Amino acid sequence: MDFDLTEEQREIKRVARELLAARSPLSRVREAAETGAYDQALWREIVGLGWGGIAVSQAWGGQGLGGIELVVVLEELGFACAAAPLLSTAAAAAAIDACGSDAQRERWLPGLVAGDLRAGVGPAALALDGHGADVAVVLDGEGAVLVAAPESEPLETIDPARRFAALARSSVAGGEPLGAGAADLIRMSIAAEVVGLCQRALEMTVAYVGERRQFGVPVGSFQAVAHRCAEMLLQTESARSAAYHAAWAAGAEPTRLGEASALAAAAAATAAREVPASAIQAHGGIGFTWEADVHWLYKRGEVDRALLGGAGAHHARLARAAAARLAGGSP
Amino acid sequence: MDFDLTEEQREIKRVARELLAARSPLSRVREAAETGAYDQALWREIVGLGWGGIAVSQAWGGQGLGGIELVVVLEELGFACAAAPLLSTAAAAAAIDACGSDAQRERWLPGLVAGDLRAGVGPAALALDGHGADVAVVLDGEGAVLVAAPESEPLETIDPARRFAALARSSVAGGEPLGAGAADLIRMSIAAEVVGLCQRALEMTVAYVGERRQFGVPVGSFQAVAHRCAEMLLQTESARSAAYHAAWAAGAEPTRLGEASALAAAAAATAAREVPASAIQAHGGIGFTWEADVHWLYKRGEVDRALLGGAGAHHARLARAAAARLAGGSP
Amino acid sequence: MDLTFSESELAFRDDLRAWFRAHAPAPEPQGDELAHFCWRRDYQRLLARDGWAAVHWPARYGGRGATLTESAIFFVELGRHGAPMMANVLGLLLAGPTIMSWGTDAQKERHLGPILTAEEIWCQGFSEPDAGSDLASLKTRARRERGHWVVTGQKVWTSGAQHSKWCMLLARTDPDAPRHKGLTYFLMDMEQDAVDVRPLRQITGSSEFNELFIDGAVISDEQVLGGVGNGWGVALTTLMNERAGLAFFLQVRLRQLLDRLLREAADRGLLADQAVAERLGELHVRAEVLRLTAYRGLTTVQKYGQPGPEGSLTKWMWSDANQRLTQLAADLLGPQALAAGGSWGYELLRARGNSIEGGTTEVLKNIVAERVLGLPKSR
Amino acid sequence: MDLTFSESELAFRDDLRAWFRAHAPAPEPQGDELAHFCWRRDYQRLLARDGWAAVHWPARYGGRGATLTESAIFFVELGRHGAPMMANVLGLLLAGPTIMSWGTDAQKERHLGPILTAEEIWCQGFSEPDAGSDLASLKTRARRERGHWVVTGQKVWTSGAQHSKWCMLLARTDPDAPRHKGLTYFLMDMEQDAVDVRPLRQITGSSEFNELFIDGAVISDEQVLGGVGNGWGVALTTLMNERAGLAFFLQVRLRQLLDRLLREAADRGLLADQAVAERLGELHVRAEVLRLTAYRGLTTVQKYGQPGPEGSLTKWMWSDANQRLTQLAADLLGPQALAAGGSWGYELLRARGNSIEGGTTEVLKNIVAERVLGLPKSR
Repeated sequence: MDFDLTEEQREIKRVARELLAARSPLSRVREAAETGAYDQALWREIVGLGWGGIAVSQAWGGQGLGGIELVVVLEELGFACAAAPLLSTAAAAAAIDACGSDAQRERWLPGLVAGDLRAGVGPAALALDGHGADVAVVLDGEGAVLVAAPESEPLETIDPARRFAALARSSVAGGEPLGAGAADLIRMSIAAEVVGLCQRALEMTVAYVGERRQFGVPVGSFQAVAHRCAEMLLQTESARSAAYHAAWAAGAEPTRLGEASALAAAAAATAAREVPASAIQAHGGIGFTWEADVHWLYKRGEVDRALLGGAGAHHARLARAAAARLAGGSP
Repeated sequence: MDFDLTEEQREIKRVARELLAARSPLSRVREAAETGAYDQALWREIVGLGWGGIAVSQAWGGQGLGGIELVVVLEELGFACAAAPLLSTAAAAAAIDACGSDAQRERWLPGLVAGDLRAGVGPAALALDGHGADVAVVLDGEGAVLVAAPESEPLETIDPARRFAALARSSVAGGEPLGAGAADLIRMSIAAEVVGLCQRALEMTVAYVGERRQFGVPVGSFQAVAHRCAEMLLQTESARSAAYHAAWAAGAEPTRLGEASALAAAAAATAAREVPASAIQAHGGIGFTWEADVHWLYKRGEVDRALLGGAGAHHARLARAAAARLAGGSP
Repeated sequence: MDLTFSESELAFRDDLRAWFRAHAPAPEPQGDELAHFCWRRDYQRLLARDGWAAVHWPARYGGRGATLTESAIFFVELGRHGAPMMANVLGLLLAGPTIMSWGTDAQKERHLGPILTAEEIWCQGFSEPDAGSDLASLKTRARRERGHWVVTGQKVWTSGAQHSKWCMLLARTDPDAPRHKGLTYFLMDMEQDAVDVRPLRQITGSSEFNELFIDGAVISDEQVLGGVGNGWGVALTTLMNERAGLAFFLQVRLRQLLDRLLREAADRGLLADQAVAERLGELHVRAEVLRLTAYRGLTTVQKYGQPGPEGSLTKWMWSDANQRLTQLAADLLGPQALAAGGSWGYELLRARGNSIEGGTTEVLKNIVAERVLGLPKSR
Repeated sequence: MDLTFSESELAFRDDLRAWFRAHAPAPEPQGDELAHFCWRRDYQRLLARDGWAAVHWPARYGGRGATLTESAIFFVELGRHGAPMMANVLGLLLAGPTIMSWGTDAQKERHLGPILTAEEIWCQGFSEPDAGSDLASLKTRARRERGHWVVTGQKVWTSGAQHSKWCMLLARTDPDAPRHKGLTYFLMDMEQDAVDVRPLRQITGSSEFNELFIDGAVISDEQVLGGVGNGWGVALTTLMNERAGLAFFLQVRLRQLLDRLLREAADRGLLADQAVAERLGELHVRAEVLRLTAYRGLTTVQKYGQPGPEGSLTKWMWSDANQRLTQLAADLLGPQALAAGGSWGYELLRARGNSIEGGTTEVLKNIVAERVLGLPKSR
């Protein structure tokens, strides 16, 4: 029993944190949002580091690492709230590697890992990076479908630092089923980004309320604010426990990934909304301004929640699965 | 537009408050709970004041007052958390008067008002004062059924200051339907008791946290405690707005009583749980003791919530009614 | 207790409804801020022409001497008919009544007319960057120079400043006086170079609010309201002024948004899902309880001259409900509710400000605890 | 990251499971308090006989020198097999380890054995009526008289005192020293007339806790633990002692209760209702997240020697989840869950104490804010 990152995983996390802090401060995110385009220099650098293929077998050009390394990198992507198509690329690649056929792997993985091909992920109506994608892994109920070159309409969302599309139903109907594991890996990846978003919201808030003074004292010394921060920590750590657990299951206990991923999705969908909303509230009027940059976290959180399909469906699925297991007599 | 009690109604409230404060302090409630019997002296006094027939026509021995007076008296019953079968008697009598046939009125009302007959109210599985009752008004979905001398099993609940019974299905099946208005009046009556319970929980808490000191200051000066009290007020006033509105509709706009009563039930079911639970929490360890008497409010609140049928069903009913109205084109 | 309107209130409402039916507002312009402002200003002019812009003002100033209930009816109907809030809402609700209370005859003569007709828009210069909820600590200075007042300082959260001719400005005229003393209330002309209005972009992308940089703005003695050094008292009049009407407007807007969500959810067949029905119903209860509580508050003010406990709760109820409603829409309607430029996406983001603007929920809870419940001042 | 148990952990668990299967606990006695205590005491004796009562104690004192993970496994399996928490839990988890840390050889020799076998039950005399969370302000006095210590004062929330032979007593020996100084940690014999145990009845009707009125109790020098005036340091050892195991017991009990509710809801066909399924699933997520977070905390303590942020959260998560769970049962099961003497009704009431006992949720949030997040001390 060891519920902790290895030294190598910590190192990956540290490198990602530092690189993204240097190359993708929130001012860059804002710039990307205002221009409506990803930060291409950042993306080239990320491709160069091989993060898109972090969980892809070396045979297909990936780094041959596992779900935990994928989650760690995506958590840092979320922490930076970076404007780059990493979530879609890395999640799609991991899903194709784990659940695709050899033909599919050969067709898509080397190009995705090298940054030559572009992937979309998400429900058909809200496919992250789905417009003009070479391939999309489309969430459909509890399963996922691989769609080559989907027809799509671009979709601008309240999170202008990312690109979305609505995929044509006809395209999706013609896709190749990948099995439930693919959907699980994608939800786990989104949940990982949410953990990072929430961590960032928490850290920005703690820093702000420790410094900002009203009525002659730091606002963080007001119990209502302090308790709000404690609740943000609780939500963030809850989402983290569930996301790391799913990452472990992805590698070590694939039969448990389905529930683990639903758990991670449910915890993340809750935190994705509440933690950034709390960050805005704790910042007061400042938090409601464009320049304060807290809102990028809220916007991404709300859209990630939608990508995950909300919390309710996962809750219901988990309850029914647990009841079925109990009826089956297993403990 | 005048959303306020009349001077006469205020006077009724004042009298009820004073009488119950004198005759039924919480120490008496505790005594009744410990002996498992109602306070008969109190009940005789209440009967003498005619509260059981407050909303019953004078023709049947009642006071000929309306829903508002009924709500006002039951609110005070809740405030005192009194151990007397007033809620069942007054609610059943009001329901029979409003929705019964003349034969039913003649058969039951004079006896109920005089305290010679006993009434049960509630769902069949949890009928307040249903054991040995001469007549019961049984909530059944959105309707209500009048059952003479129901067969029953006594049921002890977590609220030992009141008596309950499970009524035999066969008895209820043989009952006479009273129409939806009867159920609405009964839920409105329960909601009124809840408003009083919550008001008491709030006042006890405010008094306690203003006095009790920790770390050298009154605990009410901690923002977490102060904000909890503010939330208790919000819930209490919400339940009160909805209950008074239902009381007004009962007299002035009977066609609106169905929704008004569902609204009152939903707001009361929420407050009935949250406000007394908050009172215990704000009292700290003391609040968890038998002697502190806060728990009587929580116990009655949870059981009242069950009598009301919880909050969820009312929420769903209200949403569907609102959607249907919108589909019908009315504003 | 009588929750129906009186004959005269019904007559007032019927007249108003007839007027609104005859003057259906143009569709709300999307995106373009100036177009949006013009839409609001033009509609106010129409209201003013027929005596509806400030129903709560006395008839001699162009109002109708409406009661509080009638005033509430006005805002309910305004919202219900999809009409825009008046462009000069701060002039009508705050500046006008404050001038009526404290102004000289000349000031009343000069200002009230153009407020009513939206000829001159007003903004409120109270808040400062370092004095959020703590007005007594504000720093903007007004110095006496050659027979005028010369003002230097910074204001923030000034809504509508870019369109305003006048600003209700609170500034410190005596730096040596204790905090609440030494403040003066000025009517500052915004049309001078020394006043720099910089839009404060919000998370929605639009700029309802501004920062005001004031560097040597000149104000004459005629533009002092209520006397030098008396600013705190005059400001209280502004702060205490009747905003209950606004609460009715917001409450109706909430109801309309909820009705829209109910319709869209029903159209998609979502109400068959018990979880969806319960969540929508929970919001319906919040909206109804808010409406009822607002009317209770109105009765209390009308009968007893001051708000009861319920008066402190409606802003908090509204912001909470509106935030939940817009989030529920995101959950139920999916991508459509998250689209940029769509109204649900805008409402979702805009709602985050509800619990901050006009008193944060935390401050409101403090106020409820201290002033309504009488708890010791919280630490 | 490896969330499976190691070979040796699995072997430990399998041995333990075999033992529990061979020693199925008698059904839990209902209602009668003394019978309930005897049930717990007898089961502890059985555990002790076979070396399972204190797996975390060193082998030389009758334990197994178990790792933290093994200790967690012990509590998980204890809960899972429906076995009672050991009657002498405070002796095993708190008094024993504190005596091991600070005691003389004679004290260890005297006390550890009877703790293990439940021959002598222990209680904890820290809390006082006027010093809730503020231990440094406690008032119970121990005076030197004729070669003994004579103690006078009052303690509260003393669980199990009615069954206890010994009390971990914190008392002030030097009233002139600053608050944290001048305290001494005593092992007080409860069997003397000067110690009056009065049961404190709880809202459930039962009396887990007591008040302790101490009026001239005599304590010898041999019963001072860790030296006169050193009580604060010794008490910290008690307070800091490993209670993580207990968290696993509580977490398993929560899981069991939830599984029971899931079964009963499924039996009634309630899971077809989406609103019910969502509410149950929300609790499932809380229970699972608690379990995972507890294991994360265990890893942190094992690897870094001190708890990480997640360690501060589990008690709070548990109390919140348990309160919601018992309320959900009341909503779903109706009258059955509200019956007096029924287990759901008891759990519903008992759960109200969860957010108060062992640190109120408010105090836990303060601790998280100050010690984990480093925010300024809250006001």
